[in-house]
Amino acid sequence: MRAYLWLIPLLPLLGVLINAWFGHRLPRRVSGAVACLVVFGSFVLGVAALIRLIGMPPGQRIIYHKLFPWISTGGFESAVALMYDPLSAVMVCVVTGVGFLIHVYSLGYMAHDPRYPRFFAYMNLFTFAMLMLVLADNFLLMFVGWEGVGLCSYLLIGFWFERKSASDAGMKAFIVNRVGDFGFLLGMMFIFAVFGSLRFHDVFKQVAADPATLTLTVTGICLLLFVGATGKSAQIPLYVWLPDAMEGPTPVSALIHAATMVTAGVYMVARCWIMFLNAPLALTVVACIGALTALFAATIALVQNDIKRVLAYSTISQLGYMFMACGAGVFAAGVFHLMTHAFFKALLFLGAGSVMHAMSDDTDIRRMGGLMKWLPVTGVTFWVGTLAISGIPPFSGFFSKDEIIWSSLAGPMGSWVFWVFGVVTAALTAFYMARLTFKVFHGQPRMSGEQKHHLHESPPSMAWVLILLAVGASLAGFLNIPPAIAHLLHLPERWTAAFTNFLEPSVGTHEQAVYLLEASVGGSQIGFAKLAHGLQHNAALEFGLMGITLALAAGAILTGRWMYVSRPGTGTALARKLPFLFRTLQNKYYLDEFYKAVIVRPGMALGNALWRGFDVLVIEGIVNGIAIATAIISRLFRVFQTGYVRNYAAGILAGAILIIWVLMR
Amino acid sequence: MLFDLIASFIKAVLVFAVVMSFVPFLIWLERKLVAWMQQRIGPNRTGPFGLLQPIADAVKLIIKENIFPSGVEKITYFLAPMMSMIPALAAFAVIPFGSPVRIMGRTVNLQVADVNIGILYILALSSLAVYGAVLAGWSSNNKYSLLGGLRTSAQMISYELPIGLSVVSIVLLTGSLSLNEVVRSQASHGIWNIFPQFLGFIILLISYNAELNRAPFDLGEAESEIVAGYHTEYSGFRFAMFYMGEYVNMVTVAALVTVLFLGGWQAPFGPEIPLLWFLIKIFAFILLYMWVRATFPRVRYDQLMALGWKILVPASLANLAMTAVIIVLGGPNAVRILSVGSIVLAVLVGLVLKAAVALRTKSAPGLAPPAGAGS
Amino acid sequence: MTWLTFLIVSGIAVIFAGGLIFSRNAVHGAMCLVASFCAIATLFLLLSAEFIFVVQIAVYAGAIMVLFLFVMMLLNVQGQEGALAGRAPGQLLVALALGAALLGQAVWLVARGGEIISRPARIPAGFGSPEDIGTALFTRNLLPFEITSLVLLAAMAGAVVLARKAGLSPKPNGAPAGGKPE
Amino acid sequence: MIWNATVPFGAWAVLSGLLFTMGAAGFLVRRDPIVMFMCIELMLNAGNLLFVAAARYLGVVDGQVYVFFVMTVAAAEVAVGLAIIVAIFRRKTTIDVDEMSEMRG
Repeated sequence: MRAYLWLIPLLPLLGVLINAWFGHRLPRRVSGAVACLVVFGSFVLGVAALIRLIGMPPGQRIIYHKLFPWISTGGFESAVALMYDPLSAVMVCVVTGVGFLIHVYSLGYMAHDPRYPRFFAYMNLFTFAMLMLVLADNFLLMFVGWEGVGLCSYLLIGFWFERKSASDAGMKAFIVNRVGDFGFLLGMMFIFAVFGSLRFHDVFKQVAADPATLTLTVTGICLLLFVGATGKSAQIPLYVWLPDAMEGPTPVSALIHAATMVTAGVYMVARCWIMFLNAPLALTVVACIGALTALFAATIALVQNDIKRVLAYSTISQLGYMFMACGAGVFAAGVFHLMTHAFFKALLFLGAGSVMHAMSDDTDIRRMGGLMKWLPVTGVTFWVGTLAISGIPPFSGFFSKDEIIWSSLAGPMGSWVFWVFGVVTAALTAFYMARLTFKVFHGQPRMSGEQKHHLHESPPSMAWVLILLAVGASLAGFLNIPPAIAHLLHLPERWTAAFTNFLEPSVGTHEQAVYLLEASVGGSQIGFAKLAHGLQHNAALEFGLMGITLALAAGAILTGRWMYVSRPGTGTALARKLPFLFRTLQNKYYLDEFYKAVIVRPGMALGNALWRGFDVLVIEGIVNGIAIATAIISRLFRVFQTGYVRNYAAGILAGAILIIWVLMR
Repeated sequence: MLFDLIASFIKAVLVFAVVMSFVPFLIWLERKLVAWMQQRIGPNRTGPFGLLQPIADAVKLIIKENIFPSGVEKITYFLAPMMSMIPALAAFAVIPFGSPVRIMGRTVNLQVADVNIGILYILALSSLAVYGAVLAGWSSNNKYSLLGGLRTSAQMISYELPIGLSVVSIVLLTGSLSLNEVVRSQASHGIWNIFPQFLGFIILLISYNAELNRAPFDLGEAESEIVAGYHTEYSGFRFAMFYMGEYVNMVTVAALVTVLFLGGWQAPFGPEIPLLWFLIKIFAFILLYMWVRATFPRVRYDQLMALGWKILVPASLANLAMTAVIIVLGGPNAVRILSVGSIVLAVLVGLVLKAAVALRTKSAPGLAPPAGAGS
Repeated sequence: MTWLTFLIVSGIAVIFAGGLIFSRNAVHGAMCLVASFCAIATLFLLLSAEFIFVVQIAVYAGAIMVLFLFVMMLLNVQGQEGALAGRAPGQLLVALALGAALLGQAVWLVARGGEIISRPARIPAGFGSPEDIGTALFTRNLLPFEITSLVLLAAMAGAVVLARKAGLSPKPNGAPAGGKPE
Repeated sequence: MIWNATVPFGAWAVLSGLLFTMGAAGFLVRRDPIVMFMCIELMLNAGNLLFVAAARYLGVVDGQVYVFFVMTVAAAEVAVGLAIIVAIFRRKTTIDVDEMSEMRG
């Protein structure tokens, strides 16, 4: 087994090579099949490795495989080495499993695209890079994957580069990500400077061995790393690229900008849990940014009219949730939500793709309505996704979101502030998803006659993918039944919080977290930690809080139904009543305009000034001056330019002799 | 010291004698075999089954007058035949033809010189073999000779690349440049290199056929186009030297391939009798070349070049890359994985070629251009 | 490593080098140079650089000089060289003077040098073996090695571009440079 | 017996210098660019010889590595140089270097 770990990332790479080199010569069917099969192969291998991992004793569930030394200079060593532990296993299975389904979906979705093989080459390249990211056993290799997924994201957002908006969106994503990556890179350099190694194992061992003295440095490192995470995972203030990224093909939005790549930041934070727990300040920043982003993006999503943009803001909001859980010190909850989110958000995006497919690529929900009649499969599966993301039991979102909200209060770094943010966001989420679903699938049809004529359910390959993902989105939650519910239902021990238990060797237990936090700040200062101890086993409180969340979510959905189906005019009326709020939300808090005014404009002005003032006058003056001077001087030396090679050679030799003579003296 | 010196001397003389005595026999064998394959009788006048025919030929050639055609570059004309024969003979010095034996209480390697860079030595010498052809062609002061010399030298330079690349794969697998070590590593892997390096073997087979200037790649002496190529103007003993050089070269190549790919002196089954298995393998290989010669028609020159540069060089590069990757990643199983991978790769290359030919044929119906022409 | 072997082999090298300079015929000059290279290769062997010995034969004698011969035959211009001086008058005198000066410097340097090493250093058993050179090449000299690969790539591209006939697209049955004399 | 004495490093230096000088002189005297090229090769070889000798006498193998680099560069140079000569010959049908003086100032 050990020896075949490398095949997991290698297979998609093989797919890339085949599709990139021979893709345009192969029949479409073959090129698509190759792309799907290699991802499926990786999935099978990943599951096989996972099974093997489960077969090992809990404390030792980790597989290392060093492939070859990569960089080895002076004091710096880095190898291409893979690591398979529970966290990587979850990520690999999500990336390849959901990725495979999305590949299959793309077979139908991209069927008429002229750059079909190129699309699949990019998708496979993305899968490869993402797998390298999650399988790496050191920061450097992880960074390679990190940059690789960024590159693929750029390529795929701008896949339809004939459209200026698409190529602009690609560039925007790339540039915004650069800012984040710069932070990551700096963090990595710091790590190497402080710990002398970039291997996870070495770094974490040193941090855990000496938590008290390293806190300050580690805080700096963690903040820098988190800058990278905000870039890749679209958190405040670097989230601006993700909504624009919806210019890419819908499967890309589903795979990269919902299910996998944007979760890389969460993965990275969870991977570095020891370091973050050693830096309470950084952890607080993570939680605050996460909570803020969650609420902020959810409010924007309330008023968006583009089906994919609603989902994009929803993704940002859900990522905020994950960071909030991590920031509260409960990394397992964040990763669990990452997994369930991958299912239902991929499902929602693909459902949106299916709707767009039917609507001749129209994305405006104001022109939809009543689509349930024409797209029953899409409609039902979309409803599953909506219920899951709204946290309605028994769909997966209920379990993961509930755990996050509970952790934000009860985690080692939890606080009631985060809890309030979490609950409000949950209500908003339920509302905007209800708005979206009701507006698209229910009520009066508002599309044009032309569009109505063309309405059709998607081909089987796409429908089946939706159904499979819906099954996943419904059932994935049962992997991690919270202890309180398990007690109530008298479920066997091994069903209780199975996912968390499996993940804990990778992301730490509650006790470990509390221990590390206390050690890093010196104990008593962490009030939250004490509170968390007290809350841990209070089932009544847990049920009470769960009830509040549930009631709010259900209420929000019903309100949505009332506003958009029963009384269709209410939403518009409300908007007219609160024009300022509505316009602010519609314009996304004017943040893009703010960036443009504060960063882009001054930058361009500076560039212009340098060009006119410095480049034209000074640089060109110097260059032209040198040229003129050369022309004058060279007139003198033309005499020596006889054109005979042998004369020049004689000159060279004479010069050499002269130099030797000078040196000899 | 003295013993070693004497042993080396004796070995050198023995090897020289044996290889040189192979030559007439091989000439007879080839004529007989090709005749048989072409439904002819072949030499049958001199001696039983015509066995003495090559000796008669040799005697005739030796006692012939040495002609210096007018206008030849005397020195080069004189040196060229030797330069085509010497590298072939010298290369034999490092080929091990048996496991070490004990004579008079001392271990003696069945090898003239156990150089630890034997493979490089052979590659270096084979690169010198070009001189014979190119100088002969030039010094003859004859248009056809010059063309033949140029053709031969271009062909040999081109085909040295796939040879070198394939041999490097073997070196990767062995971890040493010593030919003795190559044989020993095949014993320790428990599998002859022909399996983990199947594609390399095929490439080497084809490339050496071109390197040896044998049909179907004997463009340098294609009698239908350029009389007899670079040795058109040669006669008598000098011509015999070219002829012998060709056959000595063939024996050397056969021995080299045996060492590199077929496990050297090791027995595939049964007891290991010194020299016996080595000779059997060499002859099997030589017979294969004769069979090829009798079977395939001569290719065109641009086809030959296209085959070398567009097919064999990329294929051997692919083989080298695959070997390196698998050795690094495969760990202890590398040889086993390679055995499968190599055959898969060979089949893949074959399929790609077939597809390419089919595509070209399809693109120009009614006119099937030669394989490898154009791109 | 004795004076006798050294003198004999280096004598051969020098004599054939002279052959290159003085031979009227370029092909003869090339043959002389090959011989000189082989002698130098033998000197490498005396200096326990067996890997370099083989590479010298393979690269210089086997590849570079064959290329020279090849081009000479392709162009097939023989014996065009007339008077040595050509259009650059006094070139012969200049050359002789500079050559003498250079050689004089070399000899004088050696004769004067007190710090010239009189005997070879002790060397380990594997000195100059492929492993030894490989280790030195891929660790201490990795960067130059990589740069060399770039140089080769650039040279390859340059040679292909130069050797292609100007104004003509590559021939459909494109043999490599000089496949057939025109 | 002087014939069996160790050869000092100076002898190698002088030999290398001699070969280099011969190459340089040949380059200055000859008019056939191919021969001139070969003279350059001779000079490079003289340098190589000194490298290898120094490696041997100092006991540092890096000298041999540099020879390796020199050979690579020489190969590249020959490939380009000969291609240039062929190209020039195609244009002018002569390869006398003194005919090629268009670059006169």
